[in-house]
Amino acid sequence: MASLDRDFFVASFRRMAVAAEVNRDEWTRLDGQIGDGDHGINMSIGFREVVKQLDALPDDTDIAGTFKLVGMTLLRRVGGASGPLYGSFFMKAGAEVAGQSEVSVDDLPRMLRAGVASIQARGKAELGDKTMLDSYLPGLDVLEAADLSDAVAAFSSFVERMQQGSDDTIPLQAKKGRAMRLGPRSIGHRDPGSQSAWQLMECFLEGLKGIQS
Amino acid sequence: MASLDRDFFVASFRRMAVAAEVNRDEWTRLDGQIGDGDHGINMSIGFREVVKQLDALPDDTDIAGTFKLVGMTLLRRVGGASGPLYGSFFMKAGAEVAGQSEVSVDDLPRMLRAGVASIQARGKAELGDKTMLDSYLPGLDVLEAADLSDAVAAFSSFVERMQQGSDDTIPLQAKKGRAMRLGPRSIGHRDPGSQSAWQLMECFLEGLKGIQS
Amino acid sequence: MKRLLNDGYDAVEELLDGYVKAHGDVVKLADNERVVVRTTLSAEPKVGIIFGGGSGHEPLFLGYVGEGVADAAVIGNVNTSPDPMACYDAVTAVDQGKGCLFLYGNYQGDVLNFDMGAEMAADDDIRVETVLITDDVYSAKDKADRRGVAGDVIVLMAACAVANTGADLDTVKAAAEKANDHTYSMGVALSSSTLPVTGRPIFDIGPDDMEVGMGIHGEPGIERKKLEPADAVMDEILSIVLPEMQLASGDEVAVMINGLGGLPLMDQYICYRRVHDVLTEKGVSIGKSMVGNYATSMDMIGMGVTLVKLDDELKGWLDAPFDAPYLKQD
Amino acid sequence: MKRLLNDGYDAVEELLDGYVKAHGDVVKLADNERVVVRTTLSAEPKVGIIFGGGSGHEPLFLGYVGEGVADAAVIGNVNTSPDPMACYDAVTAVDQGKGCLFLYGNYQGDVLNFDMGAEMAADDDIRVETVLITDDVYSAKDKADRRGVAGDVIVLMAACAVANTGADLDTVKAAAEKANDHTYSMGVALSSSTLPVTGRPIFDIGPDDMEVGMGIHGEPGIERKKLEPADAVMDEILSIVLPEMQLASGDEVAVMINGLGGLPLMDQYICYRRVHDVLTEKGVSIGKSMVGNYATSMDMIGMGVTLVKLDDELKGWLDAPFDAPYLKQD
Ligand SMILES: Nc1ncnc2c1ncn2[C@@H]1O[C@H](COP(=O)(O)OP(=O)(O)O)[C@@H](O)[C@H]1O
Ligand SMILES: Nc1ncnc2c1ncn2[C@@H]1O[C@H](COP(=O)(O)OP(=O)(O)O)[C@@H](O)[C@H]1O
Ligand SMILES: [Mg+2]
Ligand SMILES: [Mg+2]
Ligand SMILES: [Mg+2]
Ligand SMILES: [Mg+2]
Repeated sequence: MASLDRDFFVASFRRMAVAAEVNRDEWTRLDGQIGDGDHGINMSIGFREVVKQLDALPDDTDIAGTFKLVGMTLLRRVGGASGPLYGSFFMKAGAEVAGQSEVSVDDLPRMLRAGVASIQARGKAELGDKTMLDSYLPGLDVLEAADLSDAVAAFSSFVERMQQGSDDTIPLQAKKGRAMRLGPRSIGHRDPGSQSAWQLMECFLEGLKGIQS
Repeated sequence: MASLDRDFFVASFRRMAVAAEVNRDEWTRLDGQIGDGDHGINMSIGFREVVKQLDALPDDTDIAGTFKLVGMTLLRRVGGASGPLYGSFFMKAGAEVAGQSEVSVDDLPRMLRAGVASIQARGKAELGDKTMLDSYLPGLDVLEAADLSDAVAAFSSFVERMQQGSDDTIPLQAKKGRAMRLGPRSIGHRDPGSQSAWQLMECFLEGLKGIQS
Repeated sequence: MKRLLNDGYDAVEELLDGYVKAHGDVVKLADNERVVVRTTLSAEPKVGIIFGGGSGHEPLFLGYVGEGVADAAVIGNVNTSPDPMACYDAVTAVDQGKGCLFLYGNYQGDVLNFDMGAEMAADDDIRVETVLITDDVYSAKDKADRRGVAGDVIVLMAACAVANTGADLDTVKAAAEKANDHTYSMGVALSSSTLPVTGRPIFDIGPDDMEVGMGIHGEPGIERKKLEPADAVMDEILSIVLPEMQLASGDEVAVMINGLGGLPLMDQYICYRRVHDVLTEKGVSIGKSMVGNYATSMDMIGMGVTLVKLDDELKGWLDAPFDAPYLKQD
Repeated sequence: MKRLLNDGYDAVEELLDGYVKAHGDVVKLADNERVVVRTTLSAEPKVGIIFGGGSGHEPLFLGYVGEGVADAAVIGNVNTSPDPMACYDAVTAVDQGKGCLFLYGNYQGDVLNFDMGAEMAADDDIRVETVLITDDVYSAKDKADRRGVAGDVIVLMAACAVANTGADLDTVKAAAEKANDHTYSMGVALSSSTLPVTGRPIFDIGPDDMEVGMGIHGEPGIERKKLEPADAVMDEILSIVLPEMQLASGDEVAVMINGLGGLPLMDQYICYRRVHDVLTEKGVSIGKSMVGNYATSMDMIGMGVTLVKLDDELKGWLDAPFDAPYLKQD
């Protein structure tokens, strides 16, 4: 597989913006059940601004700079818990490849791990707390163990495991975030951030499929 | 037919209180279409207090005094347009027989005419303005022309004519009261006061029936 | 829609009881359970300002009783004018020998009852004058036939500002009349209010409809239309109110956005923004702004725009110090 | 339920634009479109009081920016904490060299964002302290884990009263902490609020149901129950809040009835009445009363009771002069 250039990532971020629009009401509905019903709306507000920023992306912005711009924009526009978490996620992921004009598929697990580490550092949640980490953490374990020579297969299993992790949040009682205060009433509902997380990561998978085919 | 004593009127007023409860939501619904939806509620508030007052009616209160008490109570408790109008109606009707401990059926048309005259004096409405006068005025004309030796028949035709007068308000455009401001939109709806008016007067008819049978 | 009440038949008495308990430093009930009066009247005798109408419009009328504002509020049943006795009792409670002014919206029921109250006061040789408030543009062709809505508050402010100077009854009355002449309102409702006694709305309205020209008692407006975005609704209101006022570039106005009870402040400020922008565009300047629930219809979702054409005199009156629970400025 | 808005994505910007246009004598936007600041800061340098959180709670937070009250409000998306940059920009806009205090309700998102803002300010050598408001009794067992609701306004008043004396940051922070420690709230919701972007409620609730312990963002409460009469609902709230506060005969409290946006003032005063009567019955006196929409959830039908256990110091703070559009007292 060819190495990944800035355009690959720009296209992935644009796909995420589409995903945020398409899934807005679903993420919002999930957040309405155990949170404050704004997750989809705020992600859509954030990614609308991401698209505007990408439309005006200076030619000399490198991959790390693009990640930083996306992260900063989400940080600025999304707010709430997921704004800083997704914001740091993208900023830290990009910082892993600072100065590189291209990255290889092999760099991706490291980038995503750095991003997730920053979610952990900021949010202090653990596996099983019913947050986006419940899809990210098991997903990343799978990705790091996968054979990256078939990038599409590797990312498929990554995203599938994340999705499974999201399903697994349903029976959990929340220990972090707004849903925590619900106590046992949070049981039986999917964590909205665990859903948006795998659907955003799926956008990288789509990009890889485009290259491989 | 025997002459009518205070108890006849007290019983009639109690019957009116029942009518106000029973028809509360219907009068309110009518007033909701072209007014502010309070007619039934306010009449019920007023007549609930009337009942309280009648429960404590001093023995030495005569017929005129009873009418005055009912009128004053409606004036105090009903408010809006119909409070002062019904209030004066009963006060003036009673004043016609001041000092009498009994009245004859023949006195009734004169009493009601005096009451209606006070509605006209206060409200300055005319026939066809889409108010309670549209049932009172034609009804009274019939009553005054009727043969009072059959009191039930006379009052039946009085109440029927009032009811007809109320029906006749439906196609009218209101020229007085709150509905006036609706202009042509008031057409097609019954005036709520024209409805309550005949249903209250029907309570005298019921009383007469009780005596005659 | 849902309310948090006890028996609806007790709602008005419980409201008044709660109000005087919460604001006992400012108001009390007079010897009549429907009359809210200041705990202490003005030290300098002044014309008594008596404001009133039905309940269900809170903070109108009782919220405006206080120092330098109304001396008494007379309160009727929900959406219903007060009774004559209450109007009269308010006069005897606050008259300081300079006479009283009745201020209320122009509704048949209120006129009947307040007039009877004034007649009773006249029998006691207390002079009572009346100014009917008629700001609701859409309710009748002739200004004198119109209903009073949120303009009640504007006229009250003018009357009180002048009464506070110690002016005589004629002067205070003239100020109120002038304020009323300069005040124009129009509103829309997106829902009915819910009556305490029945627990039900007064009228039905479709989920995508609005009623243009709605009165604050739930009287139907003049037209039912599809609900539009806030800016379009403001444009429509202004397209009717501005020509009516014959405003021209260089004129100055006060703008009040009045929420009817169920409309969030967010929406009200978004409405204000459009009114501001349209007026500015036309060269009309805004000398005073008021946004909030001034005269409500309980839980009705809706709002009205009130514009007051200002001159120096009116502006001074509206900027006077007032200190009632729902009208404080210095 | 129905709203009067334009494109929901523009609601917050339009709200802020409308607000500063209506209250331009008091506030303006900082160099950040989500930061509302006083047009002129205090002549005597004082600790900067920065209040904030999501939008949709109006008049919270922006309505409390003004003379002697908050120096800035930082505003997020609807129901969403503001971003770190806005928190930081508020600091640089109002710091007068005495440091700033962040006051906001205890929510994960707000903590994340305000903390990042404070870190940025620390890089500029501006000291920022934080007091998290945690008054919502029903939201967690430990006081420190609880959400902030209408108690935000109480804590703000205390912090501002002390900041206005020229006290240093530690003293102001301690006052805010004390006020928070003394403040307990609990509420009920009868409906969801309606989100501007989707135009839809956040959650469904049956026509005869209420949600007990509802948060002001529409977070579900702890229990869904059949709607009861106002007095019964107040009794239930007090049966939880009073033991929590360990109030005894002879104690004095401030009582706030906070309307969530769609509940009429009539209902709020009826609720106040019951709270007053129950407290009086228990020998608890009421040193201060506040009734109205202080911290809303847009059009949500509901209310909360906030009680503050008073001592002389706290009472003095709550009775201090304030002059913001939505908090005026002297
Ligand atoms: N401490 C945390 N660590 C990781 N993820 C978290 C944490 N707190 C919340 N989240 C995630 O954020 C999501 C909620 O995001 P959002 O609705 O935007 O924020 P808010 O709760 O402030 O409204 C949750 O579904 C959860 O996945
Ligand atoms: N000027 C008037 N003369 C006679 N009847 C009137 C007049 N104005 C109103 N009414 C009657 O009063 C009724 C309305 O009563 P009500 O609803 O209690 O008063 P309001 O309009 O003040 O709410 C009308 O239906 C009409 O019959
Ligand atoms: Mg959320
Ligand atoms: Mg009526
Ligand atoms: Mg009425
Ligand atoms: Mg949120």
